[in-house]
Amino acid sequence: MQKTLDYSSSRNKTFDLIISALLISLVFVSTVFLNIKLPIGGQGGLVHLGTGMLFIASIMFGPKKGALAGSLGMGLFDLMSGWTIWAPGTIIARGLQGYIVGKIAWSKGRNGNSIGFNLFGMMVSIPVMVVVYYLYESIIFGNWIIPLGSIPGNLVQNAVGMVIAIPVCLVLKKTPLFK
Amino acid sequence: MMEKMIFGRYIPGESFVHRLDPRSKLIFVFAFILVVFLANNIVTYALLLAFTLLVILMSRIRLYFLINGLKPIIILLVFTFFIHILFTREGDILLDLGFLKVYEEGLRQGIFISVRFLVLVFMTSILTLTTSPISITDGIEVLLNPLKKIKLPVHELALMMSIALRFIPTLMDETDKIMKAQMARGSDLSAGPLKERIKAVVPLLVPLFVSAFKRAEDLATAMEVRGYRGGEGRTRYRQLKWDWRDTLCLVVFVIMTALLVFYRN
Amino acid sequence: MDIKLQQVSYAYSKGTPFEKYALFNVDLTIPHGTYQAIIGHTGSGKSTILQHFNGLLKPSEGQVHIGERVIVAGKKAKELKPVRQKVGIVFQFPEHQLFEETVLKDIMFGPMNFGVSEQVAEARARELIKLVGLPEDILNKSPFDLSGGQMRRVAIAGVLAMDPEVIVLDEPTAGLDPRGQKEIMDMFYNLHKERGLTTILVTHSMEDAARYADQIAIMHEGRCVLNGTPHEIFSDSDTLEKYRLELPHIVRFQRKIEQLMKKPLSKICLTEEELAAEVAHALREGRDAK
Amino acid sequence: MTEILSFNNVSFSYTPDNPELRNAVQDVSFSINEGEWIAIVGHNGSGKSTMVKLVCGLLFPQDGEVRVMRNVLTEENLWEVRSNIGMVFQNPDNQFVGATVQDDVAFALENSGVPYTEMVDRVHSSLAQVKMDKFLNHEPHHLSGGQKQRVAIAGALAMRPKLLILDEATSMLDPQGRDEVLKTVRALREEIGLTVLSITHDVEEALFADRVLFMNNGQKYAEGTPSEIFSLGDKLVEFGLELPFAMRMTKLFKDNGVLLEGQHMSEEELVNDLWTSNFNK
Ligand SMILES: Nc1ncnc2c1ncn2[C@@H]1O[C@H](COP(=O)(O)OP(=O)(O)OP(=O)(O)O)[C@@H](O)[C@H]1O
Ligand SMILES: Nc1ncnc2c1ncn2[C@@H]1O[C@H](COP(=O)(O)OP(=O)(O)OP(=O)(O)O)[C@@H](O)[C@H]1O
Ligand SMILES: [Mg+2]
Ligand SMILES: [Mg+2]
Repeated sequence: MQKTLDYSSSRNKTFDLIISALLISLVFVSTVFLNIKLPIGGQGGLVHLGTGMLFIASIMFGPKKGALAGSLGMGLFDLMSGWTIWAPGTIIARGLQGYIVGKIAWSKGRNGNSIGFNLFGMMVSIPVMVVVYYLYESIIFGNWIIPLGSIPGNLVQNAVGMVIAIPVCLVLKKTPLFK
Repeated sequence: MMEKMIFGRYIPGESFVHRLDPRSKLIFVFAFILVVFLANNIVTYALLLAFTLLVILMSRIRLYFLINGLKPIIILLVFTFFIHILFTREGDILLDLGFLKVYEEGLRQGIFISVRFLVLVFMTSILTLTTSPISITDGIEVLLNPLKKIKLPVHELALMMSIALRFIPTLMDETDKIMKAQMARGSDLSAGPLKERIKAVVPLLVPLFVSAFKRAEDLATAMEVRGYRGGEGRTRYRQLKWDWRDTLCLVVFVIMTALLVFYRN
Repeated sequence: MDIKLQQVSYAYSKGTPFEKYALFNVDLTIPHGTYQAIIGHTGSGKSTILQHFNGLLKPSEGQVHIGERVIVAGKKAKELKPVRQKVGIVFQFPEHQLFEETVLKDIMFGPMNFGVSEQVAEARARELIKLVGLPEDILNKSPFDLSGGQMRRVAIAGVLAMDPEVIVLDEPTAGLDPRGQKEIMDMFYNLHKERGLTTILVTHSMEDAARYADQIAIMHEGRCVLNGTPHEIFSDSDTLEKYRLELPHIVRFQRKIEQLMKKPLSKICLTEEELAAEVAHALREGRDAK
Repeated sequence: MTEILSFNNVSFSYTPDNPELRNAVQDVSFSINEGEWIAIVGHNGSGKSTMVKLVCGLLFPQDGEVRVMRNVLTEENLWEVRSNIGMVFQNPDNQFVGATVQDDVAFALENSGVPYTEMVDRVHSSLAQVKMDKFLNHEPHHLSGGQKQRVAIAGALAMRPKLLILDEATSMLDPQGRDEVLKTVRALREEIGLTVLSITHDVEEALFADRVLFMNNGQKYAEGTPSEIFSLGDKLVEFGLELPFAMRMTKLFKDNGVLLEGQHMSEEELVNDLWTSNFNK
């Protein structure tokens, strides 16, 4: 299945648009619907798989779509679940995160095929995400201490995301659809 | 689960707030977030609070939904309050327990910041409770239209968002089905030792991803044969209507801002 | 292994404002070795009921017996793995569950989750791929390289590889061409006969229900309103109509012929062969009588 | 008679650089005139969907030409051609673009820049044509499969197409949904004389067509009226299809020694023949 075969450029543009849209839905669905229960961590140990899906989207489809999927997918989650005031922060933090992962994983024509770079990309994105959230929360709380509380949770989420993204991307990369 | 998420937020209705144009609501809420930071004394905070309560009343949203939406945040709110009490050491001492001293300024700060936080959460919630996601998207699209000049693909972003919204229920169903199918094959995300649960992620996410990709191909074909080739020359079926309510709403907002500026220290 | 539902009710999103009952007091017993069909109008609760057969859904009220295991409403059900191994479910469009690199690995996935050794799992895969009508060299291909019909067969092999005693089928042939449909239905029927598998078929096709099933249950608005042999079920077209179902094509045709002959045939025919023989017989009798 | 669509010796391969694999479509020719109902039948993978993609310029043939309204389909006239063709695909979920029923029907109109007031008219009237006008603001996940497909048909009708193509539009539906869709298409044929190209495995569905193309492994195996095609008998079965019910019964009756005159495609004919040959003597 080579999707480029004989398809016009308008078709490819349309396809890009739709893929981005579906990645947004996927990130949203994984955030809302998919949880793993860890023996540790905040919120009763429930960690959602949204971050993992964000990583996968960035690694499979590069920085632009990764950024869109992350910022809009998770932004939408905030909007629809009572965390509305977090949405602007999420849009920036997750957008940057998706962009960084994609940019590094897709640097120099790697197209997400190098596990090392994928890993490196995810690692680099984590502090960025944590810092953006920290800054945003300090504004809405008007305080520098309270937002520290969300850092451990963010780290756990990202760690789980990485643990998930690596094997899933490995398998996906081997399917003929994504060659 | 699915129903809860999708419709738990937007509650259809006919109130004044519901009937506002999404553009005016968006402008209003966005400006409100900025203006909130003007408040710095009792009068101004009281003004904000009163105003927020007025909007809540006018939206005719049952308090139940607002409070319910607040649940995850309540702990943070309490926490914020106490942090301010503990760490601010100015003004008179109101309470002295030896190891803990509560200062007047601390209490004030605690209350102010909590009110600010509460007002922000309520106001943004009202937006999402009274406006469907698709209307929000429409509103944002039209508001961002001027940015087309700097090559921001506003139309594409809006269409993308609307397709994403339309596919959320479909993909939720799909997730549920794949999850069940893999559970029936002995791989379970929700039970068993941690290692097993993490291992169950691959059989779930891979088919989900593949299926989304195939849907994208089908949808691209369908859109293409229905004549879609980018935003140029397209007309709009969804029309937004700006009427007196919206103008009134912005006028009130300007007055409120003026009062805030007037009464702040 | 018998399956028994006693007074089972099920509500989706229980305890939320969106609570919705999809099953009401369902009683259904499926004895070991039966070929049970479940028919009903869209949304009547067929898919909901079948997920109770291996504990994917737990009853909101009532209890489900699966062999020795009892799943009771309100009580925590632990360790459902043995049940899931014994009751295999082929969902609608099962090709959506494929994910492994190769067909072989995907077929081995189920059995290995249930602790079957690699060798045994592989041996089963090699045996089953032939049973579902595919060449053995397909085992090393990626499942995503196959055609829709081939993917369907691989997915079915993946469920059969768990070596279940009960096999539950939710519209297993939707979207296949007529030959593919017939091959798959015949394959399940042969498995049912040769290995004595209890088979539960959820279907919209009255024809398949009439042709293959020993017992047919009708679902209507979340209730199991009727359970009987195909002859019992299809002899009463008024009742079927009440549940917004049709007679199988063959029975409708028999009715037309009976009108023509102005007398009923001696029995209700559920297959085309049966009807042809019966009509021939009746005509011969008629001629002899003259 | 005006020709609407024709294939002239069209071949297409998804893998042109691997000539060992057979072409998905191999040397196919046929033509469709205005007002006809043509059915294409064939087993899974026989190349039916590929032909549809060739008609609307999603793919271009490596050999031969596709003509739509007498013009050879090229990159240049692609969009013009597409505005004359309405399509309904197999999976009801994967072709619903809009957030609600009316938005979806309006999608193609928006694309071709139809002014707002006219859009509203056309959306309402085409939804009325498929009897979905009570569902204007319904969201897709609250509709049944058959309803979604009818909305898809309305979306096509809104563009006033010359040709409506249904690519297995009923194969994922339950019997009721299938009935709804087929009834809708048949009614539209009577009302507005629409030209229809329907692709299906379902032989009973093909019986309603004026002409049937029978595909096998990418080639057109036969073409003719339904009775011509179905008189091929065992060949159909050999190539993955089945005979219509009445024909299977005719054959079985004859095998059992029941007197019958001819071959029958419809139940009515068969019953009549049974009557005249056996009781009316
Ligand atoms: N996840 C869910 N959440 C809420 N309601 C549901 C869910 N799944 C099914 N339902 C509802 O439960 C009822 C029974 O659905 P079910 O899927 O069991 O029907 P079915 O008989 O299998 O239908 P079909 O023939 O269309 O497959 C329907 O009214 C349906 O809308
Ligand atoms: N995107 C693709 N890339 C490569 N091969 C393809 C692609 N799509 C289809 N094929 C192959 O082309 C042939 C014809 O496929 P096509 O989809 O046209 O068949 P069909 O008659 O529509 O089948 P069905 O009844 O299953 O829809 C098949 O052998 C198929 O495997
Ligand atoms: Mg079902
Ligand atoms: Mg096809």
